[in-house]
Amino acid sequence: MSTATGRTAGLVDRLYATFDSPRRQMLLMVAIVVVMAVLPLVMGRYATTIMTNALLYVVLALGLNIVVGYAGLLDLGYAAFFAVGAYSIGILTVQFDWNFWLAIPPALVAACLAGVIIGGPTLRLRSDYLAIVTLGFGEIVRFSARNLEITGRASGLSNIPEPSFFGYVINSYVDFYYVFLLLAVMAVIASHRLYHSRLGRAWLYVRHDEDAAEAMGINRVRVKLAAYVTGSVFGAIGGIFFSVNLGAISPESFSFEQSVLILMAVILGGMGKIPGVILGAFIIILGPELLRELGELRLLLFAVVMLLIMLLRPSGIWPERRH
Amino acid sequence: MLLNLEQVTLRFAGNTVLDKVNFGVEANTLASLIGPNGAGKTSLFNSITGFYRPQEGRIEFDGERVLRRKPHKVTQLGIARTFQNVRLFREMSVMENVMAGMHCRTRAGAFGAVLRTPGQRAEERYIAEVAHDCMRFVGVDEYADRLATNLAYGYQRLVEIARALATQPRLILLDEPAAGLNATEKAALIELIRRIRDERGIAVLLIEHDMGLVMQVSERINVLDYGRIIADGNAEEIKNNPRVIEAYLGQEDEEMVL
Amino acid sequence: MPAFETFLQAIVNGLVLGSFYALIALGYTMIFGVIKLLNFAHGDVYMVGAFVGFGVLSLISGVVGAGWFGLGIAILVSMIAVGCLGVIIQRVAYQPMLSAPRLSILITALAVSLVLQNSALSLTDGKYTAFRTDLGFGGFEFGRLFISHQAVVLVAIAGLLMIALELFVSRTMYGRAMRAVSIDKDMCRLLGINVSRVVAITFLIGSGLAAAAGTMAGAYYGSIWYFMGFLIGLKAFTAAVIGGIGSITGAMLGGLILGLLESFGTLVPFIGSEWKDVFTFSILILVLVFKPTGLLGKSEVERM
Amino acid sequence: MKTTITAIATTVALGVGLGGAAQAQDDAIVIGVQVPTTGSEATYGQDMYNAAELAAAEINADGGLLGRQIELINGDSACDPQQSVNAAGNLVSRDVVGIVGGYCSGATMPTLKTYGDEGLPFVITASNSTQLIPANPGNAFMINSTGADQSKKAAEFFESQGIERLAVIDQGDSYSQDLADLTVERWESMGHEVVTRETVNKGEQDFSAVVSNVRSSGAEAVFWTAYYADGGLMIRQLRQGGFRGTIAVGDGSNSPQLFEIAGGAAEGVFAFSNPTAEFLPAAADFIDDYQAEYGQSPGPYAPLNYDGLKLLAWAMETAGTTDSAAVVDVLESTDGQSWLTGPIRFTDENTLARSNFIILEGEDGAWTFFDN
Repeated sequence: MSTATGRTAGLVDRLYATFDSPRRQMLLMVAIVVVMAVLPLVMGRYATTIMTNALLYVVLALGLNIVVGYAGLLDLGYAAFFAVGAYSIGILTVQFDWNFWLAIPPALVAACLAGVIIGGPTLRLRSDYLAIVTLGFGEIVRFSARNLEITGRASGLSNIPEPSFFGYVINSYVDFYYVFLLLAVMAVIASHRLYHSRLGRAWLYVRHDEDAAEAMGINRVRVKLAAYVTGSVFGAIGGIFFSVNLGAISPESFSFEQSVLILMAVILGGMGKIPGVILGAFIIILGPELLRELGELRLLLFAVVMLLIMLLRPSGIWPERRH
Repeated sequence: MLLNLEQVTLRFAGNTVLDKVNFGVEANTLASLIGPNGAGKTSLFNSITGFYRPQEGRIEFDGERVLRRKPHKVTQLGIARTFQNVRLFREMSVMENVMAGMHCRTRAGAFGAVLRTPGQRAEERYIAEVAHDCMRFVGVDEYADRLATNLAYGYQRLVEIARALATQPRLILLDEPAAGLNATEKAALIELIRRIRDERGIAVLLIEHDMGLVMQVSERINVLDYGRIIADGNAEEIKNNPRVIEAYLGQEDEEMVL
Repeated sequence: MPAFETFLQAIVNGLVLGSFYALIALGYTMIFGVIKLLNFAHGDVYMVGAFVGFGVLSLISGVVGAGWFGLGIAILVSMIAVGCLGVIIQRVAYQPMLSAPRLSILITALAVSLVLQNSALSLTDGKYTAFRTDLGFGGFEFGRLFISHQAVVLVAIAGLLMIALELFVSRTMYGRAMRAVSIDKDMCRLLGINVSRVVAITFLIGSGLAAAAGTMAGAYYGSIWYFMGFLIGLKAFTAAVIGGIGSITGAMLGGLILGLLESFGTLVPFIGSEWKDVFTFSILILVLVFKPTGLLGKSEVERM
Repeated sequence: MKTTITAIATTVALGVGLGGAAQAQDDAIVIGVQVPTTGSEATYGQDMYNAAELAAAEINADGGLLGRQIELINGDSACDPQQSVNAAGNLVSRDVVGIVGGYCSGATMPTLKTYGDEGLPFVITASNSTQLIPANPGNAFMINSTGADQSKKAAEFFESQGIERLAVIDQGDSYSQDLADLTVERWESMGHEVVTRETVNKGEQDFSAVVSNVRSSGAEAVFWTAYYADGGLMIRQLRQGGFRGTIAVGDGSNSPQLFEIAGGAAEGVFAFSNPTAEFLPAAADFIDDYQAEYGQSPGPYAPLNYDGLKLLAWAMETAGTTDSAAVVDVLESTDGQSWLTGPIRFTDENTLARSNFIILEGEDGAWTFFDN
């Protein structure tokens, strides 16, 4: 081994040692959140908008991570849940003049229902079939949004009213930055808590060895369904706030490419690891902005990196936990 | 009878693997199932635990129908098992492995986990408590935080037993628990099997090739050959049963010492 | 148009579409047979086939013209070149992953698909490329029923390819080995079958058939672009599932059935053409849920 | 001072480049150009950007605007709503005083809010979906005729051809669906029959089902309201499938590439078009300049974007300031100012007060002028 790699490994180890205790990790997290909270005061509108987008992706990627990273199910239609959340809000607030906050519970219920309807029958099947069924489901949702009157057809829905919070209207880009920062923090906490819970462990058991998990009395279909539905709720929450942030939604925001980008965020950083997934989300959003000249090449670059990661370092770029 | 099988017949693609098997295990006993390789012992385990679906017959556990129940339902009824080729969750800690057993005895879901409700926290404490108790019982508690895959083979087998115990069963099925163990470990295993019954009141049914171990611990032995039960009795009776001797003599390369 | 002619026209349309589905579905099913992998990149292999066929035809059209003869050569060259690409993909991306968890190999397949797709995107700037031929717009006309010459020839070529494949699988050593490998790989190793070579040949043939379909589709429809493999790949997979994944005859049958279903589906009142794809994917989901083995597939023996 | 701190902080926070702003010349007037320079519509977007650049160069060479030089910033919308919002955020944060552009209506839609919040004047040069009208906070001005104008042109044309039974096909996107809906409505109100209304999905190659529906419906003419790429496929398959009636396409299909894809099948096809440079008497010099500068001919929307920039500059010059409110006021009172595409006047809804559509016909692999 060359000294250079030796030194890097040493550095990584030391980094690890520094942030190994839960307490220090907590401190680090708090520090990051504080820095993030101050950022909009010094960033311009553009940078803030991009960061808001990155935070949205953190929420979405953490949700998909529950399905892919924790439960080991490949979901290629995750944007569908993102769409269900966004369209539920759009339909209820624009077509039926509901209050935004009142529309949230039905939106979440719709996402859960969609998760159960699509996941229920297919989670019994081989995992490859699940991947393709979710892909098909994603397309069904997009086509339906494009063809139904209630979803505004291809033009989508516009003039989605800005929500007000106890009289304060959330409408500036800075407001939305904080909304998404809050959502991202909540998503991190929820992911962390789920991971260290009975259900979270059950996901890992089923992912590692379905038969052994079943012999332990774990209902594998039910546990997978729980992962699928939990993931769909994260997606829907992302969609709910996405819709009010943009004020307009259209079917093209929920394409296969969207699902793929979210999946890439999960894989690039490292499936199953919260910091890795966050890192992945930032890479996916900030990367193309930093390397504007890449233009069309950005997806190709991500795809190549994704392939290399799968072949060389399947655990992602965030270092592996060691024991 | 705690576990009762009647006329159980299992076929795979035209081959009869189990042929009208009648078989039972009394509550609170130590029983063994032996037989030459390929006699259908593991198939019988898989049929009891719901992994295979016999075409005919009845399987009852404590008066409840077992046949055609899914594996996790069978475990919930109170039948736990280990696997012939240790199947731990290799990349998870010993503690987490044993906690798996508690899954079917607890109920907190996503809501509880995200909100950390008092009920959920109490349940997590309870799971940890039982897991520690089971690890202590088999003697692996000092490795609680190690990854399962980093443990010596003998300890992995013990972890698997602890995991099965954590499901709080009334019957535990051990599939060749002594395979790959050295003499000291085997002695400890015999001790452990007895303690499972004596201290926990759990009936044990084991499949084993090590006849010494079988004869030492079993109160009742069933012999399976070509998918049929050919003998049933205590150690002494089995040793002298001519059909058993014939079955084993017909078998080359048999490690059994009568 | 009288109802009867509409009906016949739907059959003709369904056959053309079904031939393309069937050729692509064959690759899915064969590859799934030998390495139990859902090759997400297969639709994109079809797309690459179209571009290679286009490139070859552009090169040679000056000499032999862009008629049927030139197209025939383009199809052949594309089949060979893209067949080799399939083998390379298998060797580079899938071979190292065979013992990895299922999820990893599925994601790898997806990554391969995205690499192919986005390479084509970068090379063409995302634009449609016109695929020009001199095949003409002639056809047979019976009242209002219209069957173009191109459609007849393409269905015939697809039929010939499928017959050739059927003969290969049933009559040759490698064909039989392929079937054996899909049943029990370990047993084949014990029997001295070179499994690795059989897998390579399967990718060669599967990808070659997709390339033939791609080139033919390019010539028939007149334009090609980087995303052309996505929808048709998904639909061909549906065809493979309908026929029973793993079954070669099933894939052919499934392709034709799906082609006809789609073509008749739009005749159903109240289901406009905009719902066609929703209809197809619903079929996919229904078949997977209620009859995952499809028409001719065998159920897997549940093993510990 | 504060700017420096902000710049440093931004750079530190996001890494070099994301802050991105190559510091503008101190006294330059910065105008944003929001067009898709990547993605499926990149060709048109680049043409539009070039045209704006040409217009700015002319103004700068003429002594500039309000005595200052114009500097353009590219806000790539990529024809994608999410990306265009990011791009709009970028333009706003780089202190543009106005925006010219807007190609894909779907991508333009959410940016109306971004610019509306800041009250910035936004001259929409190509996007022409009627859906944009109610979403306009008042600061945006559409200098392209809307789908309503085009559908009127289309319906009058079909009627003049003696057609009774019409088939309308769109591609399920905002622009083509809007145009198709408007046309169907108008055609039926004129007492004619829409015999079939079809939608194809982007990315699909096989339109045989649509073709046989069209044939079995007995349609005498087909109106394709979407873009050229799939339009070429559709025309080809309609002819291949034995359809011999009239075919007309909307302005999204007005591209030379339609002929490449459709081949001979595009002969005799009609297109409704915005004023493209070659058919604009006033644009002769523009074509030459464009050709000299970029080595190719300007695309269909280039003149509109050229006019958009000229219009914005004129409004600022007239207002004597770049102050948003003042400029918007001047724009509202635009009265027949004319550059390449004809006199500009706005309705109460800030849309162009006249129809600028012309009719083209495919002949020998190119578009030729057919009628006004």
